[in-house]
Amino acid sequence: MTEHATRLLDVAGLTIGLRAGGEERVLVDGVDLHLDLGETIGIVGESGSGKSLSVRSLLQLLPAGFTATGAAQLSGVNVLTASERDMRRVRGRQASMILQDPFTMLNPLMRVGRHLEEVLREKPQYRAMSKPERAAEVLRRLEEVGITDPSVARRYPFQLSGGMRQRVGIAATLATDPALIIADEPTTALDAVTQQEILELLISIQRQRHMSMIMITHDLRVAFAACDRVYVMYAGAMMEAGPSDELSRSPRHPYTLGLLASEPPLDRRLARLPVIKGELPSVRAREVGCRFADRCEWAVPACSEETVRLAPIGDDRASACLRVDEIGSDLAARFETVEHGAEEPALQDLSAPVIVSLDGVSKQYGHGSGAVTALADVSLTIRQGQAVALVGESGSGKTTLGRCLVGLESVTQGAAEVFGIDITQGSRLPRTDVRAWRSKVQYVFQDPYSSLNPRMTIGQTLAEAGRQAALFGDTRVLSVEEVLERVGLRPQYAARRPSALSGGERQRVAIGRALALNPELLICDEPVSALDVSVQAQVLNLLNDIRRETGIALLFITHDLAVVRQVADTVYVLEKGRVVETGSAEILDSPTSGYTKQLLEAVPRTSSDWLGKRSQMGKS
Amino acid sequence: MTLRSTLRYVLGRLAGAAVLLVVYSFGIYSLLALAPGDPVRLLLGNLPATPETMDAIRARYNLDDPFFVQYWNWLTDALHLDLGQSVLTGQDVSSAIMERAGVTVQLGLLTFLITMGLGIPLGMLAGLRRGRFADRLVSQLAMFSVSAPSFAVGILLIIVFAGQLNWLPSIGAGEGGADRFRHLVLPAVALSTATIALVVRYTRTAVIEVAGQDYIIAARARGVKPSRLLFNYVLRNSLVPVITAAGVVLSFVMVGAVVVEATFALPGLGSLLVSAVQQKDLPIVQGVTLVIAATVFLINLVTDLAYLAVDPRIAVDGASR
Amino acid sequence: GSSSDDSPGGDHSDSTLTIATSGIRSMDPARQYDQPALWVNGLALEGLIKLDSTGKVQPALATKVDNPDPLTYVYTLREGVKFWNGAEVTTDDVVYSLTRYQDETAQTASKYASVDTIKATGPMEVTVTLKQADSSWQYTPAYAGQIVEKKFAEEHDKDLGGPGVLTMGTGPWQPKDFNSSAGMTFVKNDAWWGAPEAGDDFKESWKTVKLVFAAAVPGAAAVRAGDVDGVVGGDGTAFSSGSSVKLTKAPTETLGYLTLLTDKGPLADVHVRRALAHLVDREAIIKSALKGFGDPATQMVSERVWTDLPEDEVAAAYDQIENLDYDVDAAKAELEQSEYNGEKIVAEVISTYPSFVRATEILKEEAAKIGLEIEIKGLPGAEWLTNSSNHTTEMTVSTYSSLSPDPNFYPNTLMRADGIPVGGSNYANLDAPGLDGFVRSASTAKAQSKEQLEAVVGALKANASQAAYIPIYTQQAVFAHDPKLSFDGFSQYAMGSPYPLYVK
Amino acid sequence: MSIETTAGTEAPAPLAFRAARRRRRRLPSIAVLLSIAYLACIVVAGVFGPLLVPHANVQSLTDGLQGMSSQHWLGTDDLGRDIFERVVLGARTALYGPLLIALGAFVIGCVLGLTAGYVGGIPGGIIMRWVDLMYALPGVLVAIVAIGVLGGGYWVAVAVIMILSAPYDTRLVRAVTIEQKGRPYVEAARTLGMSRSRVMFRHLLPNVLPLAVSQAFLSFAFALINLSALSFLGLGSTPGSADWGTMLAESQASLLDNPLIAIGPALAIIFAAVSVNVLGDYVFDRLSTKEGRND
Ligand SMILES: Nc1ncnc2c1ncn2[C@@H]1O[C@H](COP(=O)(O)OP(=O)(O)OP(=O)(O)O)[C@@H](O)[C@H]1O
Ligand SMILES: Nc1ncnc2c1ncn2[C@@H]1O[C@H](COP(=O)(O)OP(=O)(O)OP(=O)(O)O)[C@@H](O)[C@H]1O
Ligand SMILES: [Mg+2]
Ligand SMILES: [Mg+2]
Repeated sequence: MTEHATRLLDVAGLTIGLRAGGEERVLVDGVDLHLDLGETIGIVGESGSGKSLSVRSLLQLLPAGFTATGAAQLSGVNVLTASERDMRRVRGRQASMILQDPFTMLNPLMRVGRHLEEVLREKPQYRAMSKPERAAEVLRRLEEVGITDPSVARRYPFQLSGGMRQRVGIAATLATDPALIIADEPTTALDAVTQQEILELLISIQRQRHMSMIMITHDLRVAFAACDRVYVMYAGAMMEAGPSDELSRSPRHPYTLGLLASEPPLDRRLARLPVIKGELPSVRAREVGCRFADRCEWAVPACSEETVRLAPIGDDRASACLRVDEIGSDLAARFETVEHGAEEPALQDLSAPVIVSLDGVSKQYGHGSGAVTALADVSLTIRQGQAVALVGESGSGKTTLGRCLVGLESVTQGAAEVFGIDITQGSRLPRTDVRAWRSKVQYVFQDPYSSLNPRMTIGQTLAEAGRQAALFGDTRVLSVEEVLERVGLRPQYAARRPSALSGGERQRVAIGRALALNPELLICDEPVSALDVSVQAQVLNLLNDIRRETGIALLFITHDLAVVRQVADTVYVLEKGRVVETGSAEILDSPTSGYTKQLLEAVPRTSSDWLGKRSQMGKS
Repeated sequence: MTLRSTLRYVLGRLAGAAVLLVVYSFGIYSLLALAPGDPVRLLLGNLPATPETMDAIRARYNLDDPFFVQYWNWLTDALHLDLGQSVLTGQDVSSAIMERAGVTVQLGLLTFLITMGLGIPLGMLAGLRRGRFADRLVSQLAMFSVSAPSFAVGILLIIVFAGQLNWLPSIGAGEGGADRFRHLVLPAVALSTATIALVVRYTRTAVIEVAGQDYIIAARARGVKPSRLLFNYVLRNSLVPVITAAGVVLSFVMVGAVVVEATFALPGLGSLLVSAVQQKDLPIVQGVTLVIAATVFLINLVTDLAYLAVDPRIAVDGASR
Repeated sequence: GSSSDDSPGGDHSDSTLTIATSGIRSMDPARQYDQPALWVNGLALEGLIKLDSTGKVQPALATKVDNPDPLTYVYTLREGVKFWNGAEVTTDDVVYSLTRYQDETAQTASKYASVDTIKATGPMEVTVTLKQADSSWQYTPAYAGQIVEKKFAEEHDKDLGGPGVLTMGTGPWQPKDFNSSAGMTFVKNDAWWGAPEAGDDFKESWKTVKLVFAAAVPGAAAVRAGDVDGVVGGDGTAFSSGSSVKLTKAPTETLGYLTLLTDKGPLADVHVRRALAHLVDREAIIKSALKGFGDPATQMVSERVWTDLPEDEVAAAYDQIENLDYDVDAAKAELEQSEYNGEKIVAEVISTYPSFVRATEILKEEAAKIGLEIEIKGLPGAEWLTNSSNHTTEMTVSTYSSLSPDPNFYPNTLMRADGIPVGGSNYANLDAPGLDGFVRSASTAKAQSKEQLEAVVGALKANASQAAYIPIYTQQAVFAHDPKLSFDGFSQYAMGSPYPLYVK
Repeated sequence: MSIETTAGTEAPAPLAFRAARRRRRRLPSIAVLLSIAYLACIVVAGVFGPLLVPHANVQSLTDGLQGMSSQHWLGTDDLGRDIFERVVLGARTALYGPLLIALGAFVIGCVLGLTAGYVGGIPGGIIMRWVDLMYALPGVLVAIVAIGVLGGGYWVAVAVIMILSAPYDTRLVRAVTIEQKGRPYVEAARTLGMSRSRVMFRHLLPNVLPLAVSQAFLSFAFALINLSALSFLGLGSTPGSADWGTMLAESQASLLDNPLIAIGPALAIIFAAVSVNVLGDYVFDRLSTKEGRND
């Protein structure tokens, strides 16, 4: 695969800067990468690492103000410096791109068919066609991406589901038959089952047409399953590159190792998830040294002083670690312990008193014909100190259930008791009961970016929670410092405002605010789904620590089964507002409901059989 | 949105507007009844206003009924499209309005054309060249003119173009097509300073917003032609907010005309209203305000219908609204 | 102006005269009776008699007026006069028209207050009998007695004279088109009865006369720009020197005066009123508020109106009247005699009349000099009028137009005792010993006679001592026009006649 | 349909695009500095005007309609009064009325808007029907009719315009409140068991303020323009008073002969309105970025 005749893309020293307010920020720094005809490469990295910018620069699609330097030869054209005229011949014909969000990728005012037709018309062989012929071609191409209903061509994008839209997007992207498809997180916004379908579709088309593909994702498992080779990016710089299976088996860069390690395993529960310390750095001016040095266990002073670039380390692999030779064995050993990390059984005490009991609970939004049933006949129990996970795909009613338990929504039917308080009474509850309820049940929201009042400092937010606790008659009110300490933040954070905090830190504060009331039940609604893997692991560990220390009960809402495995004693699986399966966390090993099986099936796995067609690929 | 639901929607809106107009007319009627000053006194001219004469006049012009009866009579007549007669001239209010509407409508249309014709292209230019010189220039100008009151601008225009340069007539409406046009240029320019700025800002924002959307990037990546991108993607998608601007502009022009007509001594609806207000010619005041209010309602309705035509998404939401 | 190629005095018979003038609402004098309307109606509508440019009574639709006794006026109609539609003018039309103006709801009603009956007393004879002698009646048919066709008027009882309906008269120009916001068009009536008498004046006169309704300022702009041939009306303030427009001016009996309420508020003290009267700086007001288009008025009735008496006789009589001249020291002296306690005097003024506002401002400043405090309150027209006729206005500057040279016009309107109750036109509530008697004898005396002069002077003396109505200026009529045009005999009265005849 | 159309108002610069235009700026631009300087002058002139130009209203009938000179910077009007001094004096009505209107509408808007947005229910319904009614009316028109027939001068005009402006504030505050109330930080406050008024005034209000304050600047400009438009039409301010709108209206007769009479007040109004808007934009930028907003 090293013959130059088959080389499609060769990027060397790609650097992307943004001039803003008089200072130049380097967002992508000296990226090297190459791609052969018919090959699929993956670029992985946490959010903000510069993946999207890098590939957009290849089509000169950077937003205004960005400049890209370096060299990028695509079929013999330097696409970084080519004129707009030349680029018009590159875009669509040489390379085309699929974007992350299917909901914004299509022109909302244009019918689906038109999206394809307008690109088809650009190509000589289609321009000659008559109208009906072209319409037939549009339908044929929609069929290719699995849309067999011809009426779809006449619909508007907003009338389609996310998966359908992404299929249309793919069809439109492929309509010009480009040699290279760039897929920028094509499945991140989709649920697991649809993600699997779309990835399978992309891979199969790519193989059939012998196209090349760059797949961007932040999910290592997806990259390993779908790509021949994988590049790992961190904070604007390339850290490591290599063939999928090798990289997944033997990372040669501390960051790759950390990333692999923080991925919670689906098949066993770890006592503690391995974490990368610290948080993603914010992008600043160009700096020398390894960008990962701050967070690296193996860093030595030289790491911060010498310029590092991706360097080959033998057959088709490359690493940007200065000490790659010295620490190689260390990394291998560490990886071994991660792979076979200590397993911890789920603990549960089925004799503990019941604190939440729902019996035949239903919840409807709205009235009459527009009513939506979010929960139907749900029964659920939570015992003191128990960790209960609520799983299900998007729209299955998980959030609704959680909100009912804290009184943000009211139950429409059924019996619901929380700490012996009948919460179906809603606003008719006596004041004392409301206070008891509030002080015992607290909630952590999914989006850490808007769950803190932006106008209040962290200290004010936490102090206010303490004030509430005192109001409710709590005698052991925690001070702001104590709360910060409990969630692993330094006391100095009290003076900051939310905007000066990273997502992970905000989520810690939100958890702290809830804990300030010394609740007995904490409801966490997807508390980690907006966070990067390295931070996700930290927050999950924090929650487990708190549980161990305080014996608090947890209702953990998530759609990620691997996370369920890490936190839950008992699992409830929701489908369209109904509980379809319930039991201890072991049901993940032997699900009985078809729905649960389907959910498990769709969880990305590095192993080769996850994306069905992959097994047939021949490796030379 | 089906034709039927569109129709139902339009009828619903019209019914709502009708209720509002009734409430509105009642408000103005009461205001006029409560206000000091009496139109009868004007009807008398130089006659001594003895109680007998006043009564005789009131009887002659049906001004002697109790307030609610008067209002009720007015309302029932208005429902038959009879807005009554001017107290002072006996002229049908509707014909007085028709007489004056011409100038106002022409002024409005000219202003609208200038506004849209300049505002949209300038807004697009600024939006597409965001942050560059053209953008900064246009945005600064817009910032300046959006807040300039039309009558003050009008006075300055008169001084410069009619007084100093003597290019255009300063006042009056002129007669015939070309002459009328010459007379309406300055008023229309005065009226459109603020509205152009409004349209520029709306358009610029819309274009910037749309140009940053994923579907534009995706389309460029697919190699969609630049001309198609500009018209089918950027322009069409920017149109929705621009329609809002168009609606705002039209209603603004209807109302702003009142002041501009005073500035340029144009015999339009606005000056009719102002003089009627001063003379307490109640039927005229009622008639003109209602016509203007109804026009504003209609403009809003048409704007909303234009959204339906432009944006299929709203069509569906609108139906279930 | 399509006239620009015509040399003065040339043949205009195919051309158009375009005049800007104040807009009117109606051509029906019963509905609109004021100077602007008269100046429009004069083109088209005629009365039994008319006033010549000096204000003297001349025959019109009546060839002869007999006045056998002070209470009886017998009018002999002219033979063969036709309305524009060809119908002959009959006694029926005359009686109908005059009776219409007599109706109590007509704006002209006060002019007919002394009329008892209006009857046809012969095939071509109409007799008006009065309840009591009334010296003004001799002028009334000229400006408040335009004859319209009975049939036409009855068909349009509610909106006669209005836009769309127009009217049916006998004059030299017939209105064809009336848009109350834009203007009117008049077309020459070649069958006019007066054509032979007017001769070439009429034959060569304008085929079409276009009136453009415009306020003073736009009108001035239009004539400057050459959009119209001339402007009439307005108070001339819109013109200033140095423009290429020619101004023809004449005095009028439109009087600008100050009304001071005599029985309420701080002005109830006669010394305060007299102090104010001494503060009226007529020269300054005419210069600054009227831009010079006015003549100072020292008396409420100008000496000019005495058309039939020798000037020196009139002057001698006027000398007996006290002149409250501009004299700040005199004002101070008056104020010292008063019990003025510093209370504010509220001056109400129609906010849309700049000259009134300016005059009041000037007065305010003068008053401040001697410690009189005036507060100016701007009001919309209707409210101002209501307050005035309720006699609650403490002080105001306004104008009143006498449309004829009737010497008793102002005394009879403003100073009668029966005008004092609310609604009456004695806005100052002026009452003085003997005053009412003077006013009444000025009415019953023969018009323009010595007796009338004595009576009027008596009334003016009473007013002057009470300082209730303070004359300030008489307005000038201004005809601003293309320098190529001329207007011989331009006067206030000429403007109420078919004046395009004289515009050449 | 979610897009709102506003019935005619004198330049209702929509906040939507203002929000989109916001940029982080370190230093105020020259335009902002000039605006601040100009408004400062207006404030000084408005407060101390009679002291600064004690002779502004003194007539000098022999010196009418003079041109520019070192003695009379902008010449004199027909009564011989110094136009520049009168423009300075006119700052008074250009300042107090609009200020009162902006503050009044701001307070009414915040209280009613927060109530309608957060409490909702019957009080919210009543408030919004009222707002809808006022919104459907062409405000300037109502002001002209109301002030024209009611008379009563400047302060009545101020009251009428305040009532006409308040719905804009109310609607805006309500919209922002509804948008914010669904945010987790508000829900978190509720799950912490805070009282309704505490949530409204401690949590929602500070987040509503940037837009409301920015709207207050708009109201100020709106009020300034409309008050002077009314004076211009002969409604509102006392005739002959040193009010910019009145001065403009009364300049009309001499406009072509003596443009100076009009230029002073016309530019004074235009610059004032522009400055208020420029400053409003700037304050909005600062308020919404300084204290940090959730991205
Ligand atoms: N339009 C922009 N203006 C300013 N900064 C930007 C812009 N777009 C991206 N950035 C910055 O550039 C950096 C890289 O962004 P990029 O979108 O390439 O990241 P990514 O790896 O694709 O992340 P994600 O997984 O979140 O999509 C980030 O720090 C981001 O904040
Ligand atoms: N306020 C609301 N009004 C109307 N319908 C709602 C509302 N909130 C949620 N729903 C509907 O109720 C159903 C359940 O929603 P819910 O948010 O509980 O799902 P979820 O399992 O949390 O989904 P996700 O994983 O996307 O967060 C969905 O169909 C949703 O559209
Ligand atoms: Mg990205
Ligand atoms: Mg959810």
